[in-house]
Amino acid sequence: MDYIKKSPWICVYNAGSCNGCDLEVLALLNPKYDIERFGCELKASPRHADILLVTGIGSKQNQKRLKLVYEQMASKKKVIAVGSCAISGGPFREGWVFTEPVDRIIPVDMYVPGCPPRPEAIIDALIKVLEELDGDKKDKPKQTRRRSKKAKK
Amino acid sequence: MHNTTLPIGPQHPSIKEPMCLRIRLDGNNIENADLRLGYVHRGVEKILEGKQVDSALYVAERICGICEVSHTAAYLSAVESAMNISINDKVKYLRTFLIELERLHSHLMWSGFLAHEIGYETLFMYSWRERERILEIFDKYTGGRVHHNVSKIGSNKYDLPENSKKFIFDRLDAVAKHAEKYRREFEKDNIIKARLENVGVIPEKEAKRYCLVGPIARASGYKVDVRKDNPYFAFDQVDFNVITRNEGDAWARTLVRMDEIQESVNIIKQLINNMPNEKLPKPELHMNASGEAVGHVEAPRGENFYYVKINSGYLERAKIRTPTLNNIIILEKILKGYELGDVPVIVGSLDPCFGCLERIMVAKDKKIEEHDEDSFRKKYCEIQKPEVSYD
Amino acid sequence: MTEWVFFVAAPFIALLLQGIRRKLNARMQNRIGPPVWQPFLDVIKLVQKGKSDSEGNLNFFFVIAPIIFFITTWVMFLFVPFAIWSFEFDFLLLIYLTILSGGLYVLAGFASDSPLGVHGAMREMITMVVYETSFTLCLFTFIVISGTLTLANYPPEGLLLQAPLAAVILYLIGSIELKITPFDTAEAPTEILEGFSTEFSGAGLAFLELGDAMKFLFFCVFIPFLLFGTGNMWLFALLVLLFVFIFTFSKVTTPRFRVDQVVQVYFVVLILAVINLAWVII
Amino acid sequence: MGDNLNIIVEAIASLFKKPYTKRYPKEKLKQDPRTNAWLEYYSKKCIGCRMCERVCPVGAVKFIKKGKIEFDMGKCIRCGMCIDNCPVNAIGFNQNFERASKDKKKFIVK
Ligand code: SF4
Ligand code: SF4
Ligand code: SF4
Ligand code: SF4
Ligand code: SF4
Ligand code: SF4
Ligand code: SF4
Ligand code: SF4
Repeated sequence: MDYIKKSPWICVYNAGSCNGCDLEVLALLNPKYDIERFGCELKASPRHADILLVTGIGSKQNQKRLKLVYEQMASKKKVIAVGSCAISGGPFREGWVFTEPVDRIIPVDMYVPGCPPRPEAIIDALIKVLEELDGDKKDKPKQTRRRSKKAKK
Repeated sequence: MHNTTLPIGPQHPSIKEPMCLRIRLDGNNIENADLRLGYVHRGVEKILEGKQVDSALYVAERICGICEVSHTAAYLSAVESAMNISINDKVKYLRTFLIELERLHSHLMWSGFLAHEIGYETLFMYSWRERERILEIFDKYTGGRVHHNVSKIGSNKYDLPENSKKFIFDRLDAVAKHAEKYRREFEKDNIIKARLENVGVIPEKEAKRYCLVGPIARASGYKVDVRKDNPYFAFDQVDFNVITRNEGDAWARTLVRMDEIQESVNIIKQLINNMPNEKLPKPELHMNASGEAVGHVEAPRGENFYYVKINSGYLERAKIRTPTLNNIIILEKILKGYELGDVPVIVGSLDPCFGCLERIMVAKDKKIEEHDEDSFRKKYCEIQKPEVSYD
Repeated sequence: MTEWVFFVAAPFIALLLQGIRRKLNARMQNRIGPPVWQPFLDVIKLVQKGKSDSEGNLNFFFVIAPIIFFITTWVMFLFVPFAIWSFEFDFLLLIYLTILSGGLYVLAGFASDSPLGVHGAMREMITMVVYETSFTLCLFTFIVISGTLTLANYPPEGLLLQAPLAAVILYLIGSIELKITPFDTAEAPTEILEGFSTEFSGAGLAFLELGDAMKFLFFCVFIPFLLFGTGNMWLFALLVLLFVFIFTFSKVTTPRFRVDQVVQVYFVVLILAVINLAWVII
Repeated sequence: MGDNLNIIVEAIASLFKKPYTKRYPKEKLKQDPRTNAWLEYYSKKCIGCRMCERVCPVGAVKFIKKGKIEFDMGKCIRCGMCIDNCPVNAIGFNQNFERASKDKKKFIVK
């Protein structure tokens, strides 16, 4: 039994968004949506967090920091890309600052489309990502196999 | 005690967006502050260039998720005066209605943030609950909680939904009632006063010298408000006061914003009561228009200014000057001499948000990187962009 | 027998109280809040969690400080409210232990070697000087009144009537020890992230959380124990719950002071403690 | 003191009130008809005028041929320009927002 399912602590990283998505993530805390009823807590330090919510385009300036934040999180971690910006660059895709979407910087486990996604949609994504945790165990042997193949090469 | 340099941000709970504030501390006192920005730079002006005017509206809206209506409104007033389009009263009223709703949601959100910054979780929760009520109105009218996508050049996509007057008034009354309570809490509570009073003082002279705008200027006794000075849309047809205070500290900024909530509620009520009975013009694409103009509106944080140049239906240049850009400059100056514990209060009371602000990215810190324009261009502007596709 | 049951169950009771506290907190903020057993799940999850890819500082104190912190807080229940293991001068040992638990915060902060952690520790140190002194003075008052240095001999009817001022002092000391607003400056998440716990993750964080919960329970037990005694067990349990409510309520309805203001407040407390002691002696 | 009891009173009162929270996954929230959550494309109606591709501010529309257009909802910003400018109403919005997915390809509406 994975207890992350019961107490997922989240951490938000704004990698160059318009605030829309950040506000909707923060709106999860307010009495209307209150994700604390799932045991979620918004943590300031990435070392405490289990789930990283990334918003924004992941611009050049942010990439190093974003990787650092991801690395600081202790293992069994999940990343959710929130909003069109984080999925594909959204409206800022044509700008010269956008180089690659967030999932090329750090591995992303769940995408929430929308600009911004409604808080309910983010809760939905959270639930889906937690459901996936059980599936992870089955995947594990595959990963080791892949790694050993690489080692042979 | 020894000197320490404390990095605040870019990922920090008291600042809703990434900025990096490096604070040199002498013991607990701030000796120097150094602001590094550029974390949410997205090159918006460049993206706007070459866009079709009708479509560009939606990108302009996404410059910011907090005062998105101000951005669309400023963009629209610039574009409409460039193309000589006159809008009817109904559209004016509806836009004014949105602008004021946005001021409500922004100020409520902000008061929650300030409360959170001084450790007052409950007030944060209550303020955000009230903000939810405003978002419900937005949701009902536009279908979007944050980005609304209802404005069109020369028109508006939707009329108010039928029988929504009671729905809106109920929520406004609740918000006004609660906001008044929280205002009194900010005004009277001793601990809040101990935290906010005489912190981050900006005298009126400084406010004028630094060209501050919005509630921050008004809290220093400098009466600037585009709504009164240069009425746009329906602001010449409604009755409201410009709120000013003379203290110039974080506490005055709080109270100015809390008072503006009541004013906004009044304005919205007047607007709904006097809503003209005209028909909305049918929106159309503007493929041949040309022109050049400026537009400005009073966003929740101050004057938002747009310059656009349109060439046969496409934007040739758009220049945006947003309130935070004016207001943030004073931050480093007023931080000096206060304590570390005051940083969130001072930063918070200026209400900076960088969505719109960040349009140039030159990191000035010597140790990290230094760019003149050429090397900057070489490093950041000639990135080979990979083609993004899913397959 | 009861003593031992209580001692062994103390961590569980502490976590349950945290759950109740969070639930109350949420309900006062007009929302549903987590289930009451949420802290248990949190702790289990933290223990389950693996390592992070970029480990922070891994020096000896960083690993050991949270564990000692937890053990210290647990050992305090050996003496209060039921003396399991009683000897001469155990009152003094208790004072020492509470101060040690504060000191371990500081150690944890310095060991984490991040400027935020260090700053949190520094704040804790500044305030500790003042409040631990007044706490010690306050306890000396009780020692003087009861005339005993052994907790087992502590009068079961409590000493509120002899030293009413101590109630105020103990409450204020309790709220700063437990990092309850308005005095939670050392942990202020908006100023210095999470203070000294910023760099911890996994099991270390779990021990810090557990220790915090234990400390909370300890003060909720200790204050009624000193003031009202354990004469009537039902009344005592009720008083413990009352203190849980009071502390939660204080957290809900107050913002936080700045460091210098906290120190000012606790100077007043220090003076009160001195007056209290002097009054009792004279 | 009398004036700043507001929060205390409200906190105590909230203890006995029903929480403001909507228990989302359990009780489905009713979406407003104006909510823009997901695009629908009725390929039979489409006349292939390419207007949608032209007006989309973010380039989320990929016109392949008449009756075969891909709308990439991972790029789309729900602005509604394509819907407003389609001459035959071949595109529309629905209110289904529960679309989070691990697979980006699921975001392409055909
Ligand atoms: S997806 Fe939309 S709302 Fe979210 S950050 Fe991007 S532009 Fe803003
Ligand atoms: S501010 Fe200058 S550099 Fe930045 S996007 Fe606009 S034009 Fe380009
Ligand atoms: S636009 Fe800038 S330079 Fe010109 S008056 Fe205003 S603040 Fe001063
Ligand atoms: S260079 Fe740009 S930011 Fe600086 S004053 Fe001129 S317009 Fe403003
Ligand atoms: S000042 Fe700029 S970033 Fe801040 S809310 Fe307004 S538009 Fe957004
Ligand atoms: S060189 Fe770079 S910064 Fe300058 S206008 Fe071009 S894209 Fe913008
Ligand atoms: S809704 Fe807007 S962004 Fe989405 S496909 Fe249509 S035009 Fe493009
Ligand atoms: S605008 Fe409508 S009719 Fe024209 S191609 Fe697009 S979907 Fe088809």
